Formats: sequence, C-alpha cells, structure tokens
Amino acid sequence: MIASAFKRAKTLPLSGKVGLTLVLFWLAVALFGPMLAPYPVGAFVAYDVFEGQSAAHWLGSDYLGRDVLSRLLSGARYTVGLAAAAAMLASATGTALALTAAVGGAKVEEPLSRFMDMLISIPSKIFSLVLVAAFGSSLPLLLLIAAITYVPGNYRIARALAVNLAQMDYVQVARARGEGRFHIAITEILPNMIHPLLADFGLRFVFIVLLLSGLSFLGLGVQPPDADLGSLVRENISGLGEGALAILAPAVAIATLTVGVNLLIDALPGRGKGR
Amino acid sequence: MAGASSQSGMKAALSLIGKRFASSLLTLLLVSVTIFVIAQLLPGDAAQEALGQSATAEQVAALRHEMGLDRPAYVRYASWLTGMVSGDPGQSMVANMPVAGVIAERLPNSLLLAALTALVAVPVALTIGIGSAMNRGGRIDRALNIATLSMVAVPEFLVATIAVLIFSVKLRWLPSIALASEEMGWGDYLRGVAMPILTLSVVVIAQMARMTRAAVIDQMDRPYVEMAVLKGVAPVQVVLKHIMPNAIAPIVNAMALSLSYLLGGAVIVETIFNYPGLASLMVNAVTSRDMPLLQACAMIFCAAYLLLMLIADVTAILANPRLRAQ
Amino acid sequence: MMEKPHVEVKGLTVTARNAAGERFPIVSGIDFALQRGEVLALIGESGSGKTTIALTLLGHARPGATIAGGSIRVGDAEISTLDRSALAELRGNRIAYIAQSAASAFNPSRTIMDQVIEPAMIHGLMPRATAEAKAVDLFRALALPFPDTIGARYPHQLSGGQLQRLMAAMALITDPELVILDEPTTALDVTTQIEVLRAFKAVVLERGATAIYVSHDLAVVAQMADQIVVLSQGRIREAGAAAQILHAPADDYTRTLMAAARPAIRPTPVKVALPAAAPLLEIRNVTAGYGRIGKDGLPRVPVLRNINLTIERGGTLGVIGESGSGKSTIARVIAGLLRPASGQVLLDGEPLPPGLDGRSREQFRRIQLVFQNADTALNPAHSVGQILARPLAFYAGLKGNAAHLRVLELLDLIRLPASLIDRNIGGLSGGQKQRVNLARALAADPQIILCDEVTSALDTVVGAAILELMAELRRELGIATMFISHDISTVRAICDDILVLYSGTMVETGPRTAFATAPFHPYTNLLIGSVPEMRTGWLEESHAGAAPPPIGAAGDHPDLCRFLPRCAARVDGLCNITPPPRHGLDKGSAGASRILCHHGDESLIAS
Amino acid sequence: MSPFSRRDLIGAGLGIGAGLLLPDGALAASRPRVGGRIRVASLSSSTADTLDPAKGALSTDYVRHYMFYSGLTVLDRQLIARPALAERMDSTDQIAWHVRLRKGVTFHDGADLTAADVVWSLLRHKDAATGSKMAQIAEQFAQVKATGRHELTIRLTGPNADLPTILAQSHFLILRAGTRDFRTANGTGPYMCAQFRPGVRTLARRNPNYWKPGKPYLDEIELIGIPDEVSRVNALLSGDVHLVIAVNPRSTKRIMASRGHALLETQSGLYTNLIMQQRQLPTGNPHFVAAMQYLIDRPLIKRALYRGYATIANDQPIPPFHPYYRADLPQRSLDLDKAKWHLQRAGLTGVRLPVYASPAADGSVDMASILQEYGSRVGLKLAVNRVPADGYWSTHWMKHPLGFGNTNPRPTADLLFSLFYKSDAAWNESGWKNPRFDRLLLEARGEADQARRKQLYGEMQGLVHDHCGVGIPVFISLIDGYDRRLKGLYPVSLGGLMGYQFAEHVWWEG
Repeated sequence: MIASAFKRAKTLPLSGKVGLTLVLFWLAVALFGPMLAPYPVGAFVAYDVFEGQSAAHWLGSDYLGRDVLSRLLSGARYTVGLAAAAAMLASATGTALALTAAVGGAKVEEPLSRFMDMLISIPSKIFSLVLVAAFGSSLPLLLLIAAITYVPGNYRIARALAVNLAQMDYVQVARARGEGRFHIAITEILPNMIHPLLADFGLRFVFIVLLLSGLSFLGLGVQPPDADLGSLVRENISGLGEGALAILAPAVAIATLTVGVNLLIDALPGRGKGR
Repeated sequence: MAGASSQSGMKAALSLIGKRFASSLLTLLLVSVTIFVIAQLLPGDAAQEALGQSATAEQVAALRHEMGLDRPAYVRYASWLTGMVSGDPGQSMVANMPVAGVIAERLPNSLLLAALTALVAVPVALTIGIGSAMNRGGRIDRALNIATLSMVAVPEFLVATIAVLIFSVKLRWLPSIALASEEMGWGDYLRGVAMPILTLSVVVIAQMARMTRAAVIDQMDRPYVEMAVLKGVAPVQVVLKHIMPNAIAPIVNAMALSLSYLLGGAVIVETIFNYPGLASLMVNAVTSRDMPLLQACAMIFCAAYLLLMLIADVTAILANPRLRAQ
Repeated sequence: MMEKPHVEVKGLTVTARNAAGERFPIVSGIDFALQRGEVLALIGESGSGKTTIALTLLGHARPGATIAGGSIRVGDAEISTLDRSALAELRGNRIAYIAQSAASAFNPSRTIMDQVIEPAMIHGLMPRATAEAKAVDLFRALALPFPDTIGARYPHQLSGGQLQRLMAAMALITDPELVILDEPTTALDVTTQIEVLRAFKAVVLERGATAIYVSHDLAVVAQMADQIVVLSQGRIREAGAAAQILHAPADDYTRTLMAAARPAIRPTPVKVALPAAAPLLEIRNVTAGYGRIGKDGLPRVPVLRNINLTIERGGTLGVIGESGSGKSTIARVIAGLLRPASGQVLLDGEPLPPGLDGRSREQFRRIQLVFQNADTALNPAHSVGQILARPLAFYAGLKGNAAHLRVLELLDLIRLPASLIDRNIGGLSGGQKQRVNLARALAADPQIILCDEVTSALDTVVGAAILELMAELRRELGIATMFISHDISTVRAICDDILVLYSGTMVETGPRTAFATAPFHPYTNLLIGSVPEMRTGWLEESHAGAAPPPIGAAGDHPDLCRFLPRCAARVDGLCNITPPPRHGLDKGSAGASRILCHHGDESLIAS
Repeated sequence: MSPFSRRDLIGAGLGIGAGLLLPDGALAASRPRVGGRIRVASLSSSTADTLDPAKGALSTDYVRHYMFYSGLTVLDRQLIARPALAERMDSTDQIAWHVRLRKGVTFHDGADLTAADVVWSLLRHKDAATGSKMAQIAEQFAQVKATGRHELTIRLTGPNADLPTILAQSHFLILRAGTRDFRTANGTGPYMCAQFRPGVRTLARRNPNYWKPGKPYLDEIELIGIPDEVSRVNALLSGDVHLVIAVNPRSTKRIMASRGHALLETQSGLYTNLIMQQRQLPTGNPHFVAAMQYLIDRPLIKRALYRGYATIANDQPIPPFHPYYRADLPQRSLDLDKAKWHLQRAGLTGVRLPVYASPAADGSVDMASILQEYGSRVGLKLAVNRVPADGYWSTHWMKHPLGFGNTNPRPTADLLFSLFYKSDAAWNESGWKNPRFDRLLLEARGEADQARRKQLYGEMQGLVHDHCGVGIPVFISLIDGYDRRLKGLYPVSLGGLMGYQFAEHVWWEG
C-alpha cells in the first residue's frame, strides 16, 4: 500500500513532487507540530517583542514576546485542519446538492439555485460577522461559516459538470436499465466529476485559508492563545514595519501550504479530461 | 455581426432579462428574509446599541418605541417589505436619515472602486490567463501558475499593509488612506484609490486569470483551432480572433463572479484604507443593529451579484450565434 | 515524361511521447511522390497514421507528436526545414487543408464568409471585396444554395454537407497548389456524401490542384484517386495506381480491407414456428418529439410521426435513415427514455408505461439498449468487470463469485480475454469497447436489444467483426434485435425486415428481400444509389443525388410527402398538393413492401 | 484671579495654584501662529457618528463636540474646573448652584447665548427621548431655572461638590435652545461645522467670533476615523494625517523612529479589569479572588502588552497620579505560592473555568492568555473565551462569573465610584456589596474640605482593594501620535488628544 503510493508519487512531474513534499510537510506539522513546539503556545518567554532569530527562538518572538516557532507549529494545525475540513464539507455539500439538482429536474434545481444565489450574494465576511455575533465564536462555527461560504461556488461548478454528464450516453443507458436516481448520481455521474472537483477543492482550500485570515482581521477567529496561521499574520502585523520574522514566517507558511496543495492537485494524473 | 442576428440576439437577451427579473425578485426576497431572521438572533437591538452601556430602561423603551422596535418581528418585516416594494427602503435607525440618503453617499464610492479595479484587473487577468494558456505546460505557464496561486494565498490585509509601507510610508508616492471628498480632483482621487485598487486586484486577478486559462485551454484542442493554425493564422490571432469569441462566455462568467466580490468583499480594504464604501457601511449596520440599513446593503449586494450574472449570461448569448438565434 | 514530382515525401518519421516520456514512432519509413495535378489517397484504419502523414505536408504535428525525420517537399519548398513564420506563410496559401468534420472545424462564433476569406486576408492576397466575390463564385461552383447570402450565416445554421463544401471553398480561395483532404465525407450521410464528392471532383480536382485524399473508405477513394497508399500501423503496406490496388491488391491487409467493405449477406435463421401469439414488440401509431405537446397532438419539435412496427421473437428489424430522420428516437421511445406524445409500445402484447416511471424491473430487463458510441456509452470511471456486473446485480441479484463467473462467461461470449476484467474502459480499443457495450446488454439476459448504429463509429474491419459477433449471438441466444443504421448495405446484409425512415415518417417497410429488387420508394432508391461502388467511374455514372425536377409551391397540408423537396420522382400538381397514400409495392418473388408514395410500381420503375 | 472663589472651586485638582492658567512650557517657547489646516484621525467612524453632544459615545464624538460647542465649565490639564460659558458658578450648600453666564457669546448662527439655551441644554438630558448618555447623572438636576437673561440656578437633589467638573463633560456642552436637527452643529465652540458626513468625515472651520480672543489658531480641521490602528499609524507616518489618537504601544517604536513625528503620552485612569462575580461561586469566594489577584503579572502586562506605557495598579481604580490616590496600600504582585494557597483554600485546584475576554475591552484577550498561562502553573485551568467586540457590552459584560471590563477615565473620583463600585450601581461589575463604602461615597460627595475628601476616598480605595471582586492590573497610558509641526499639545488625563479638546489649543508651524 505504502509502496504503491510511493511508486505513484514517483511518477508525478516535478511540480507535483514539490507540491506533495509541501503538503506532506504541513500535514506532519499539523499532526506533530504541537509536540515539537519548544515552548507552550501561550508562554511569554522572550523579554522583548519582535525579537529576531536566535538560538533560543529560531523564528524570534511575537508581539507579546511569545515564541513564534511554537505558535507556528501549533497554529498550522488549525489552518490545515479547518481549511481542509471546511473545503471538504463545502465540496461534499455543494456536490451533493449539485447532483440532486442534476438528477432531480427543474423542481429541485430552481429552489436550490435560488438558495445558492442567496448565499453567494451575501458578502461572506459580513455574514461571518453576523453569525459569530449571534452564536459566539467556536471552531465548529468557523468551520460551518467557511463551508457555507464556499458551498455555492462548488455547487455552480459541480452542477455544470453534473448536468453535462447527466446527458452522457452511459447515464441514458443506466436510466434505460431502470436504475434509480441515487445510483445514477453516485455511481455514474460522480466518479467522472472527481478530477475537476479536486482542482476546485484546491482553490477552495486556498480561499478558505484566506477567509480565515480575513476573519481574524475582523477579530473572529480561533480562540486564544491559539491562533491559525492567518491570525498569526494579523496579530503581528504591527511588526511588518520592522520586517519581523513573527509576520514573515506565518505568511510564508500560508503561501507554501496553499501553493503546495494546488501544485499537487494540478499534477495528479487524469486532469483535464473532465473539462 | 449581421443586423438580423444582432436583432435576434437582442430578443433572446431581452427574454432572458425578463425571466431573470422574476427569479431575481425571488432571490432578493429570500435574502431579505434570511438577513432579517439572522439579525433577529443577534444580541441587543438598535435602541440598546445606540444608547450604549449607560442607558436607563425608560430610555431604551422610549427609543424602541420611536424606532418601532416594540412591534413584533413579522410586523416590522412586513412594513419594511411594503416600504421596499413602494421604493422606500426606510429610515436608518442610527444615522437618523433616510436609508436612501446614507446609501447614496456610499454607493458611488463602492461602484467607482469596483469599476476601477475591474478596469485594472480584467485586462491583467486576461493577459495572464491567455499568456499561460498559450504556453500551456511551458515555463511561463508554470511560473504564472505559481505566481497567481501565491497571490491568492497572501491575506489581503498583508498585501494592503505592505503596499502602504512601501508606497506611502517609505516612498511617499501615494496617500495611505483613501480620502473621498468632493473638493479633490480626479488626479487626487486616483492617487488615493491606487492602493485599494492594487490590493483588490491582487485578490481577484488570480482567480480570473486561472479561469481564463482554463477556458482558453478548453477551446485550444478544438478542430477549428487546428484549422485556423493550418490556415496560417498567427498564434496571437488564433487566440484573439478564433478562441476568444468562443471562450468569452465562461470567462465573463468567472469575471462576473469575481467582480461581485469587489462590492461586498471589500470590507478589509475599506477598513485599512478608510475608504467610505458600502461593505464597511454594512458592517456598521450590523454592529449598530440598524436593520433597514442592513437590509438595504444586502439588497444592493444581492442585486449587484444578480446583475453581474445577468450580464455574463447576456454576453454569452451575444457571443454565441447559436444562443442568439434561439 | 520524367518530370520532377510535385510532392515528394521520403523516409518520413513522426514520433510521439508516451506516458513515461519515451519517444516512439507513430509513422515511419513513409515514401511517396505525386505529380502536379495528381490525387493520391492515403488509406487505412484509424491509428494507421494517415492523418498524421497528411498533416506533415503542412508542417504540422498534433500536440505531443514531432516530425522526427525524413524529407517533405512540396514544389520547391522543403517543409521540414521551414520555421514557424515560413510555415504560416505557406499554410492556407500554397497548401490548403480540408478537415474531417467541417461542423467542428468551422469556428462556431464567426460567419462563414469571414472564415472562408480569412486565408486570403491573412496572406494579403487580395482586397476583401475581391475575396468575397471570389468566395461567392466558389459557393456557386460548389452547388451551394443561396451562394450570395450563405456567407452571412453561422456554421450552426448549415448542414454538414454544406459546411464540407464551404470548407472546400475556404481551401480554394487562395488557389493552392496542394490540397489536403482529411476524410472529408466520413461524417456525412451517403446521400450527402455523393453530392459533396461530386462537388469536390468538379471544383477541387478540375482546377488542377494536386491533392492528397485521406480516407478509410476504399469505395470513395476509388472515385477520387489516381494513386493509393495503403497504411497500417504507421507503415506503408502497399502503394500503387488506383486501379491496381482496387482490382489486384497484392497485400493481404489490402484484401482484408476490401472484404470488410462488402458485408456478407447472412442467412435468416430459421424462425421458430410460433403460434399466433402477440409479437415480442409492437409499436402502434407512435408520435414523439421534444417540447410541449400542442393542440394538434404534436410536440413542438416533432421527430416521429405515426410509427408502426412489430418485431417477432428472435427477429431482426433494420431501421434505416439519414441523420435526423428520427431512427434513434424510436429506440429511445421503446426504452422509455422519451415519452411518446401519442401511441403505444407493447411488449409481449402488454402495453408498456410510456416513460421510465412505472416500468417494472422485469420490463426494463427484457429491453436493452446499445448505444452507437461505446466511448460515451461506457462510463470511463468504471472497469470492464464493474460494467458487466452491474446488470447482473441489478436484475438477477448476482453477487460475489457467481457474478464474477458470469462476467467471465460474458467476456468469453464476446471473445474478449478474461484478463480485461479489471481494465478501465480507457485502456480498450474501439472494437473491444463496442463488445463490452454489447455484453452489458447481454448481461441482462434480454429478449430484445436495440442497437443504435453500433458499427458506424468503428473501422470497417472492426465493424464487420462486430456484425459477425452479433449474428452469432443471435443464432445462439435467439435474442430479437432492432438494428438502427444509416448504412443500407449493412442492414440489407443482416436484417430480416427493414424500415426506411425519412424525416420521422416511415416511407418504406418490408422484408429484406424486397430491398434487393427494384422498384423502391424514391428515397430508398436514393439511399441505395448513393452507396459508392468500389470501381472507378461509378461517381460519374450514378444518377443518385441528381437535381430533382422543378415543382410548384407546396400546399399547406401537414401530411404532404416530406421527401418532396429532394424527390427525383415528384410530380407537380400531385405531390405538392395531396398527401401520399400508403400502399403495397409488389416485387414478385422478392416479396412486397409498403411505401408511402403516390407512385405505383410501374411509375417508379420508369423513373 | 479666578472667577471661581477658592471655596467653590471644587474639582479633582492637583492643588496647583489656581492662578496658573495654561502654564505650558511649549507655549512659552513659541507663540501660537494662526492659520493652517490639519487632518486628524480618531479611532472610529460610523453611521452612529453624531453632532448631538448628549449622544456622544466615542472619542470621535467627543472631539467633534468640543470643536463645535462650549460648555459651562472646562477642565484644565490638572482636571480643575475652569470657567467657560459660565463666568461664575457658586454654591454654599453644594445643592443650589448659581451660574452667571458670560455676555456677548454668540452661536454660529449669530444668536446670543442666553440662560434659556443653557436651561434647555441641561434639562434635555432628563428627557428619555433625547437618549442622553448622561441621563442617570442628570437625574440629580432637581431644577434648572433661568433667573435672568444671563443668570440661572441649578438645584440638585443632593449635595454634589463636583458639579462644575461634571458640567465640563462633552455631553453637557451647550446647544441653542430647541435644536432638533443635528445634521449640522450650531454651537458657541471654536470651530464651525463646514461639513458633517457620518462615518466619513467632519470638516471644521475656524469660528472668527469665538468668545476666547485670539483662539482658535487653525483655519480648518478635518476629522476622520481610522478604526484600524496599523492604518492609522501608517497614515500619520505617510503624512496623510497630522494627529492620531490611540496609538498602540507596539507602534511607538515606529513613530519614535520617524524624525517628523512624536508621541504624546497621557497617563490616565483607563483600566481593563478582571471581574469576578461576587454573587455566585466560585468567583464569589474571597480566596478565589485573592488567588486571581496574585496570578496577575503586572510588570509583564505593563511590559508585554503596553511596552511600558502603563502604570502598575493595585486592584483599585484611583491611579497613583490622582490627588486622592492612597499610597499606603500594599502593592499586590505576582505570587504563585500565595495564589496556590488561596486556591487550595477555596478548594478550586484543578477546576476548569471559562474566562470571557474581547477586543472590546482593550488588552483583555492577552491578559486572559497571561492569566491562563500562570493559572496552569498553580492548577487552575482557565479557558479563554474570546468573543467578538460586537455585542460584547450588551451580551457578555457582567453576564459571566469571570470576565473583563474596561473603564474609561472619569473626571471625578465620585463619578467613578458611583458608577462602578456603589452597591446599587448599574455597573457594579463584580456585584460586591459594602454598606460602609456606600456611606463614605455619599459623605465625600457633599464634602467641600479637600483633606477630608482625600481621607474618605482613601478609605474607599482600601475597601475596593481588599473586598471587591475586581483585579486591576495596570492603568493604561493613552498615546497619541503627532506631526512635529503641530504645536501646543499637552496631556490631559481624561483622554487622548488633550482630553479630546486639542482643537482649541493647537497651532501649525508648517
């Protein structure tokens, strides 16, 4: 199993290998980061704020004199976990609804599409603001907000794909065989949407990372002392003028994570066929 | 375009506009109900927020009565809706002036910023998208791919802050805040919004460029493209004259989607550059629980989105002779 | 006269890159030469490299492929050494290309005229007005309707045959010295093909251009070529003068091709004598189409009108007609995919629910549909085993080992190795896919299979093998078949009964013997007469597709003969005024057919 | 010299001689220049911006109101009430106050200021429909009556020696009688309203007829709000604005590094406090309160959160630079052993408690993190619950056993104690009840003798320090940033931007 995965990884183009390496690296950080962190995430360990690189603090100290490396190692878990979970939730929901619309006919599609129009037209950050104000900030709520925000985008793409695929001969054959709608949606249509949906997933992932950092700007984010990568950038923004590592490190982390995910997905074999 | 077909194009577009109008009304209604319901869940109301911590109970009651907040929720919604239908979005509870007036002050700002950003971002996105499509798989394509991905990945506030540090604090070329006032000329205005435009562009360009690339590549393997090449058409002309007319529909659609972000999604940019736009107005409306204002903003964002989608669809019709004829 | 050849290809090799990044040749060692004004045909099955070779003459290789070696000389130009801009200068100017499917090779968003004169414009050969005038002349010469205004139209407003001729106009606008025709009639109906071939012959060849004609169809090539090069798997099997190849092929492969082009007539299996039980399948007065059903009981876009047919147990009905005639719609109505606007479908005498809803699983099982294009009819996400196992599980509840064994049996039945069971559809050849497509229908253990053009997307040899397989299966399993095709010779070869469909109406029905002997309905006659024969000079002799006699304005009766506009036997004052009757047409020992026409036997023979 | 007789002059003054008016070193060094235009950024800007002083809720409002209106009194930099529109204001019993108005003062529309305007301006606070932030304070106005064209009497419900100070607050600025339309301002202030766009900007032009001769100096002030601190500082550094309020201590390094800019530090009584609800357990347990107070690392908070721009506090609300400050209370400091001991006594070791913090209460989120960190070392598990600023005061503040509050400086000790520490005060955050404290408070309010007052207030500080359920780690200094060409700024501990009253005093040397 691992050997075959390794073999498949070897066939990836260079960009895919780079992407895979980055993704694996961040997955490892998400999984083991908190264990590797040299200091507790909330500990005030440096006397000065925005310290530079030193032996004690590899990535310097943050705006309160906490260890940036430790915070980064712990923060990655939130970003990777939240963004991946939200992107999956959004994709799963959007795709499920799109399939429902594709096989359900106009009576199902019309209300669904209006509903999606509604979701998409309410600015996501303001929507988040309202929801957090109404329900209080919590990880599940953040997850839900990010997912809800990106369901309509996924729905649009998935629906376009599904409606096209629903016209394919093999779907007609399945209908003529007497197959139910559920079977058609799941077995006949869905597998052929996977590749374009994966590419979409990659972009959604980026957007969600971005949304989370945007939310942290508005003060809606992970509960302190923890912070996702976006919040780390945000809370240290006043160090930007002095080029503090505290802000550069999480920004680079976000960039490598999102670029890595997309390089990997772009390089997966079989892409482009579904278009 | 022949006269007859452009006429049939208009007809098809008009009938689409007609159909969309009805479904748009439905969407708007849905949005207003949703906003209203969610806003009911928010703690506190406009009266409490306006009076603040120090308010006495009588004061709150008096203000509630004045604002009409002592009526049941459905009555308030119904009265808002009847007002809206007759073209009156009501009175802002907090600013003590008609919502229409408050909006009228901000809407042009938002529209202008969005339009200018589109003006910058669309050509850049098209160039990047087409450029990478033409070099599909090549070095330029890969470099642009990583560049656009990285662009999406950088938080807006970071882009904005870096831009401010460089262009206004360090170089002092551009003002760090967008000051919209009537006495300034266009030159000052453009200087003021240069960085907001830059920041917003970074956000939307990447997405639009990627969609453009996909749409162009989608057409590149079509036989008519090979035919054009075999006719001796130069590569750039192949893209501009042959591929673009066919790729324009998905591209415009993606652009419309991205551009709809420029109105409501500009919260952070409006905040950082202190630009008096609609998004921050809506945030204001949320925090002050100013329902009529909140609703009005939501309606505008929703209508803008629907309008952009309609424009995209009409473009698709006008670009496609087959749809035009229908 | 040992003139220097106009076009000369020597030692041509084209390579492609496989998934592992290694280069391998897709064509190699290609040599041929032709004199100015000659037509050379490249013939072979798909994958033989014929199009690849043709494109090298334009200095073009499709994405992934590279011209790796050899020399390609056209006139004084050595194509393989030219750079991009020099090639662009040549293309569409001195060397023109006519693509396989004009319908997709025309840009859907631009007007015909724009595209036709574009080569002249980009090469700066003449002012726009001159080019447009020249284009109109060409339209006229190519016998296109409304030559003065057709240029303002868009591709989707024109038929395939018209587009193919317009593409010829586009190629000829610059008076090229070499024209490459890449399967220019393959996508067309026979009746259209003959018109296009005539136009090409008249205009392309008569102008003295040298031409390379790519085709898989020997009979078509026979009409056009001076020389023939037979290709297989990227190599030349045989090359020579047209007459020699056609009449005295030296190579085995060429002979196989020739044999496959002439379908063998298969004997009708002895019918089981049946009591007067109801026929297996019966269609009564079915009218169907798309869109809302209007007051007159017709849908907005009617496709089928008043269709009646029966298929006996184990019988084979051939349904023939050109594209758009509604033949596939019959299958869709039977399968329940399309609700008829009126009429009934009966299975074993029992009326079937009109749509999918309400049909029992058993009813579904007994009728199986096989689509034309196995590429789209088989889900690319599934493996061969999954595809075949699904009907087993769905209808018979077979699972696990029992299902596996049955799948192996089915593979054996369609002559595919068991090792393919875990293969994905993408890894199969066209013929293998079509076999799987067929096997999936068989897996349901059906009583009738509706075969929609199951061989038309395949190479002749492969298609012949599929027909062979179907005949065998029919013999062994006794399954009834409805065989939908546009190719009358195939239908005549394998079907018991034949139904000719024109524009949604049945114009002639009868046993297959009746279709071997004149007289025929005028449309049947056109169909039969349009099938090219494998001899030179047939095109000039054939009358099929000749211009119909003049006729006055048609009345407004909805049931007027629909073939009227193209009918060579139409009668002014009758056909354009009165709806035709349906009546028998006796053909003596060959049996009788029923036709929808004013003519009786005598008048038809006379025409 | 002063028009307020010494006996009547009751404020929270530092006891500096009343004769010293505006003794500013900078002022002596250079003479004010007239002219110039500056742009000032405050920290908020929204549709709730108002020109109605009674509704003023935020610093932007206060600044705006002080530009356009004048009050009866004004506080100087020592927080001593000085005459403004009131020429004299005296009382013998601290109940009935006689006010004589300055003559010849005109509103921006040209009308003369009369006693009727003042009566109307004060009484409107008692009308619920006005929505005044000072409605509670105004309840003590038993009667306000004009006794002549420029004379009036204010009768209070009880003695209050602080009335002149109270009336100096921006909410009690004087309007033209009958004003209902607040789309523009009609006051007697140093500037006239040229434009007011809520949430966008306020444009103020010099009032040539201002009643203080020679003032103001600037031709025009544009007041905008930049809520984002980083943007605000950037705007200052890039030269787009010339004066900003509320600079984050973390940004001070950047401003100090700029040659053209300087900081104005104002030590103030502003504090963010931990609230431990006394009416419920476990937060009501005195051992718990003590444990929490010992867990507060005040120097760390001062250093890390405020980079030194703070004064260490001692769990009572009167800052060390206040004249009534009681210096002999023992200073509490971080003591994990004591905290652990108290926690064990309270039986709360190992208990998990949520603590609510919000950006709405400045620094509370980080303070909570610090508490959490030290708590974990003594076996107390605090779960920080950061809630959005939006709705914090209505939904969370005082609604949880453990949370944070944030208290702005008040002009008098009486106001502070009455609003936040009196047993029946609406904002008695911790819900403590101390009858002795309440008695002392009433007594001090009517007491005119400064020494006695200081003694009374000192005892009250001790009571809060020992018994109240609040932890006050530091007093937060207010930091403004300004362009060095802007002259005449000095700190007034009531708030940033010279207690929001910079407009009248500053001038431009550009």
